[in-house]
Amino acid sequence: MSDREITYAEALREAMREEMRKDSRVFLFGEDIGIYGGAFGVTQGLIEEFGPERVIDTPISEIAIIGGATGAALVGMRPVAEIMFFDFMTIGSDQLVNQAAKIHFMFGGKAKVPMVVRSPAGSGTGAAGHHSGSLESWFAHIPGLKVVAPSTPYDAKGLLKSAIRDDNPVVFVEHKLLYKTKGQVPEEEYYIPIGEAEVKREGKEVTVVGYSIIVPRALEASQILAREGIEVEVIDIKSLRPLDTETIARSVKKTNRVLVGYEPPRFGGFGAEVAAWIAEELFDYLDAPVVRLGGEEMPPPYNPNLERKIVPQVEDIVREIKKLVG
Amino acid sequence: MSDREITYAEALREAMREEMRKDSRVFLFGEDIGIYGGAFGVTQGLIEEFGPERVIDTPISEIAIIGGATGAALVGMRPVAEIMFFDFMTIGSDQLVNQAAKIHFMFGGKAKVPMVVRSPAGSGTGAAGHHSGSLESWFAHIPGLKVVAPSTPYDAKGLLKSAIRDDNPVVFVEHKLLYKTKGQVPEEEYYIPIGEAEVKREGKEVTVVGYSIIVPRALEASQILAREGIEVEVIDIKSLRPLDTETIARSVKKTNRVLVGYEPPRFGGFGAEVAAWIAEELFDYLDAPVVRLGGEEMPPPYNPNLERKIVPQVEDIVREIKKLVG
Amino acid sequence: MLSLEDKLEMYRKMYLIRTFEERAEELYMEGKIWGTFHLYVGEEAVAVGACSALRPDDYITSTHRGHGHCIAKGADVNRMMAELFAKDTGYSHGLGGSMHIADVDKGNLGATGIVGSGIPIATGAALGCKLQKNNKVVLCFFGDGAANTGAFHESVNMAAAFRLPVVFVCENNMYAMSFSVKKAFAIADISERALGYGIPGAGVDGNNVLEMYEATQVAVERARRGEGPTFLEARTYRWKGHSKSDAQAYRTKEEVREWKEKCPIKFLGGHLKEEGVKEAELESIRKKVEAEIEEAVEFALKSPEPTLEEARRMVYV
Amino acid sequence: MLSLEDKLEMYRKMYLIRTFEERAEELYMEGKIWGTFHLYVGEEAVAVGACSALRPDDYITSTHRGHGHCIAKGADVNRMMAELFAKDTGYSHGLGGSMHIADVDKGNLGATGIVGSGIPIATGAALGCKLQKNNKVVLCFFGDGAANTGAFHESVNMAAAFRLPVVFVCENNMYAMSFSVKKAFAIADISERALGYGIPGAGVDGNNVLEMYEATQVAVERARRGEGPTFLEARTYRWKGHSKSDAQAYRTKEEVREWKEKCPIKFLGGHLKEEGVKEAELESIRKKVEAEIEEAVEFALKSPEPTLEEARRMVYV
Ligand SMILES: Cc1ncc(C[n+]2csc(CCOP(=O)(O)OP(=O)(O)O)c2C)c(N)n1
Ligand SMILES: Cc1ncc(C[n+]2csc(CCOP(=O)(O)OP(=O)(O)O)c2C)c(N)n1
Ligand SMILES: [Mg+2]
Ligand SMILES: [Mg+2]
Repeated sequence: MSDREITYAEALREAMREEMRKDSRVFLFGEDIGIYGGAFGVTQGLIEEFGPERVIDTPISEIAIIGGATGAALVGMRPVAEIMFFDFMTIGSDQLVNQAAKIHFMFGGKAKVPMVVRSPAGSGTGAAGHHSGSLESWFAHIPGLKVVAPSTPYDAKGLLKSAIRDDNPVVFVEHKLLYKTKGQVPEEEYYIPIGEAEVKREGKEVTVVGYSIIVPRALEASQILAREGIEVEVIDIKSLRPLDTETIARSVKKTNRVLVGYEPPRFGGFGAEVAAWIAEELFDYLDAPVVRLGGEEMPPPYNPNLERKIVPQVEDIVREIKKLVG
Repeated sequence: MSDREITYAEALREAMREEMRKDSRVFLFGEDIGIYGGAFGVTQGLIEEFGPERVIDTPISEIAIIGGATGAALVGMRPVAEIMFFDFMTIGSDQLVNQAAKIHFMFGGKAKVPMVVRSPAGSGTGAAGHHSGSLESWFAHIPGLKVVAPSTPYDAKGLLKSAIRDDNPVVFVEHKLLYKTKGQVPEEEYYIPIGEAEVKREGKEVTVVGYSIIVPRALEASQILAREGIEVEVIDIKSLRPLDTETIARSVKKTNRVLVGYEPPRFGGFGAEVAAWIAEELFDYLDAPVVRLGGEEMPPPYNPNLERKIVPQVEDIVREIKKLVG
Repeated sequence: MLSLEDKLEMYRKMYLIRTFEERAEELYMEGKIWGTFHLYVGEEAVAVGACSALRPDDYITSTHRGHGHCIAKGADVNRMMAELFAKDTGYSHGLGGSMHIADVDKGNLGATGIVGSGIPIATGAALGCKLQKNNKVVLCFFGDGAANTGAFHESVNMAAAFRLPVVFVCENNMYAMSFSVKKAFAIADISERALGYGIPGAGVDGNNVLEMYEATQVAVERARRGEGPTFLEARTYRWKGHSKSDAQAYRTKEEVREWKEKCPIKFLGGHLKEEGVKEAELESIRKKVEAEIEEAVEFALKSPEPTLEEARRMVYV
Repeated sequence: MLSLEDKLEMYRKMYLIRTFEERAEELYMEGKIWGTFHLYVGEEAVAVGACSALRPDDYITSTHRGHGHCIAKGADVNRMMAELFAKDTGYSHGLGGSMHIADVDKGNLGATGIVGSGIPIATGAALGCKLQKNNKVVLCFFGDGAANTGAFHESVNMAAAFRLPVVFVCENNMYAMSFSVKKAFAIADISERALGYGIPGAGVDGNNVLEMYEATQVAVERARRGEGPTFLEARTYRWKGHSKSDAQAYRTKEEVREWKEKCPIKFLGGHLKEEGVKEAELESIRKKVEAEIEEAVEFALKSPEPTLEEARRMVYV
């Protein structure tokens, strides 16, 4: 791999740029993605290269953004929609789950909806209760959708390129705190298949399964724990739907202990699916209960100390793992 | 208990009627709930008694129905909104999860939103992909909401009365196939507390945990299994959020085997939370993995045979329990 | 200008819709069709008039009351009937049913069970056409009730702002289920709503297929010229209940009777006779249509059901 | 009719908004305030003019750009500032921040971070008032951008159809973030949108507090008489960037400068002087306001933070 380092946001931008150069059917669609460059700057510079016909600023109309992308996809385009904050996915959720996700099935396979909906999720920026949500579990529950939530620039680029090429609607979850994180991304083109998890760190004693912002935190926790002689394996799920249960199973069979981490409220979050699956399918391999570390049961508070406290941080992961192996 | 038998739909209607008679702040709000009586006839006759000021037909505007109910609740009313099919909850979901659910928290406890959103869920009527959904897991994941899904006329009435009296927004899930089922409902007034599960049948060998349509199916399965000497305990969750984990724990500690049943697609459904919780907290009591029996990973198909096949039926529960105790 | 042949074809299609639906209703009553559906009887002129103004490769989006749109856009009634019978040979392999028929090859982007939800899709399809510079137009059908959904608003505004090649056809049949347009709107004519978006709006007699055709023609040409959307309000009436469970307490028998007198098929038949067409010719069209529908029923009846394996394969591409 | 005192109070409130925000911005720059907020500077006349036409127990709903509405409806700047500082003494105990301030006791039903989402709530509140027959009116603030949301449409139509006592005040500050109203709408004036709902609509100079007051007064009285909603388009301009991260590439410096010349506070000051008010009197108002804001900062600074236990108790009633 080349040692070029770029940010997560840049990696996403490169993915879109490359796919747009290759395929004239790909276009971007969302609020303030043109000259403004997107609320988090992800699409900066793209309108300059591709013009306003392919980087389309829209009114504040999330229903029409997601539904419009669906319609454009139906007639052969490959839209990449941006919903400015994940909380606003609720507004267009009918179009996403009742139309985009179901059209192929309900029309008996006669139509397809190749589209991506990108959206920044997660708390940590003091944006409070309407701009800090992470509703990935909603969409991961919907047959017909794919859901990915990469944790590194490398994965972000490779997965976004695959998502754009996918013939199914893909929800692409981007954690805001990841946008400025840097990582190695080669100049050469590559794709990362949707539906594959990755062992991001090998270890013997315990497996942490997570996605998005939890992965770097788990890796940091692992380093701390390694100094104490605890060898943690970290699995980055990357794709929530379809979920790569094989990679998870391989790890759990080795370590026999699992922590499932996720940021949204613990109750009914995506980690429940992961934990329930492991506990059912790998029952005989477990030396301890599958522990879930999720967010607290409250909307993201504005106060920065509380905001930080209610979602799993490095120290929480360290603590839980110590309990688990202790 | 009196031996008066009424249907689930009648029980709901009685609950609304009683609360409306007692409290002038209670009103009904939704599409075709007046002279039409609701798509499933639940509100039939109420406009005759309470008039169009308290049984308010609305345009097809789910955002304004849920958001309007929220606003009315904010100024001191106690709206009971009806969303004609649960699939359409998506349309108003922003108002429900970002407004109704969060207002009390985000406004620092200075405002409250006492409202109920009732909606028929579930498949089995040949209504296909847009009229057969069950998205209760979405709302059960949202702090600030309560979610109930009763399985009998008795529970439906008592829980709806409690929901109307609750000072928090409550999502009330009604399975279409239950509307015409009959059960004993006393003439005397009663309330059933939100947040309490119930052992609907006692048994020693295995616990089935479920809610809504799964409960009668589990009870029927239990009768079949009893003939074969397998004693099944059936727990009706009733309230998904808050979840009565104590009642579940008591049962699992006794039977040491659990089947969690639910109709929506298995992956990421509410049963995942229940199963994950049991597997984590009651690990040492489990003689076998917690088995989840959920729906297939597809939108509800129109074809009646397929529609029936993709959700847990009595025979599926029987089969899974035999495997579990076998 | 419509030729006599065009008009005879319109007559045939309207009668095909009527016959398809009346037969389907019978079969439903006999317990041979399951679920529910929404009949278009009485509104045939809207779909047929509007779709006649399209080229074969133009698009439409349809609604829960979609049989008429489907047939008007050239669908195969065998596959439609088979879909109602939940058979594998149906448009959706029996997975979608009445509310989810699409016929993408013929440009029908599909019905939808969620009121208003086809409007963003039509708008997006029109955006796709604009980007592809393929000179196609999208005709978007929806009801009076749908005009009060958020989906409608966001879409029409976007289409207007982007000058997309889409024609919005609001089928005002006076009711959304039980809710009268008089209660649902504070405007006298739904077409006034166009004013709020800066696009042309017009009310059309939706029971007059010729007027429907003319108005749509103008709107389609405008869209094709790149001048953006038009809003047409087609005034019509549904003869039957809203769906298969409707006591119709919200309207009077007189009202229904009055509208039945304005039957769109009778109207076109009368016009054709004025143009010199013999009743015998119309009669022969009708007989053929009836035979076609009987064949469709046969086809549906003897078709196989879909399998679970097949359904599983349909979830993802 | 406004008395001189009323106008002086308007002046004070407008200056209070301006000072609150400019001070908050400084504190943000100094890193003392966290998160983000949306400044109302330049738009003060809209909130103050409109709210002056209300009775104290009437309601308003606010937006993400809500400081002005809040102050205009009589909020305590101490608790507002404390909220920005994420302190327990803030309106939301520091849990909500700038975008989630409500002051229910004063009739402010709250700001919202989701564009357009306050409009259904205002509509529902108006329905509540109508049902309670309490003769109250709801004033609903929202931006030009919000007028293109589905929430707007469903709500305004419902309010019109039900003749609810609500006044819709569209704050047209020419942009939704970077998106110009010229691109977002195909109508020349947003007030034309009222035509589609069958309610009165009017464009108002949103930088002229007196005109704002007059227009709102008419609308409020209409609502109070039970004649239903009005749509007011208040034309104004935001001087600052959209939020705390905005390079403002979408507009020119000249445009900003031109609008600054139409400063609503300067305008009212000029008017007051014409009415005989001495500059010294205005100066003294301003000084008091500045002192009030400094006190608010002190108050906020020395207030305690909320605890996690407290936050947990806030999730449910
Ligand atoms: C979003 C949504 N809300 C409610 C319904 C239930 N419903 C089905 S059709 C209908 C009436 C639709 O009225 P209109 O748009 O006028 O079409 P029509 O049935 O009159 O052709 C309603 C309320 C639905 N399918 N979707
Ligand atoms: C539903 C929704 N979409 C997008 C955003 C992001 N956003 C916040 S403010 C804003 C612009 C709002 O414009 P307008 O309504 O004109 O109000 P203004 O900011 O100009 O006062 C946008 C796009 C949001 N908060 N909510
Ligand atoms: Mg209608
Ligand atoms: Mg604006």
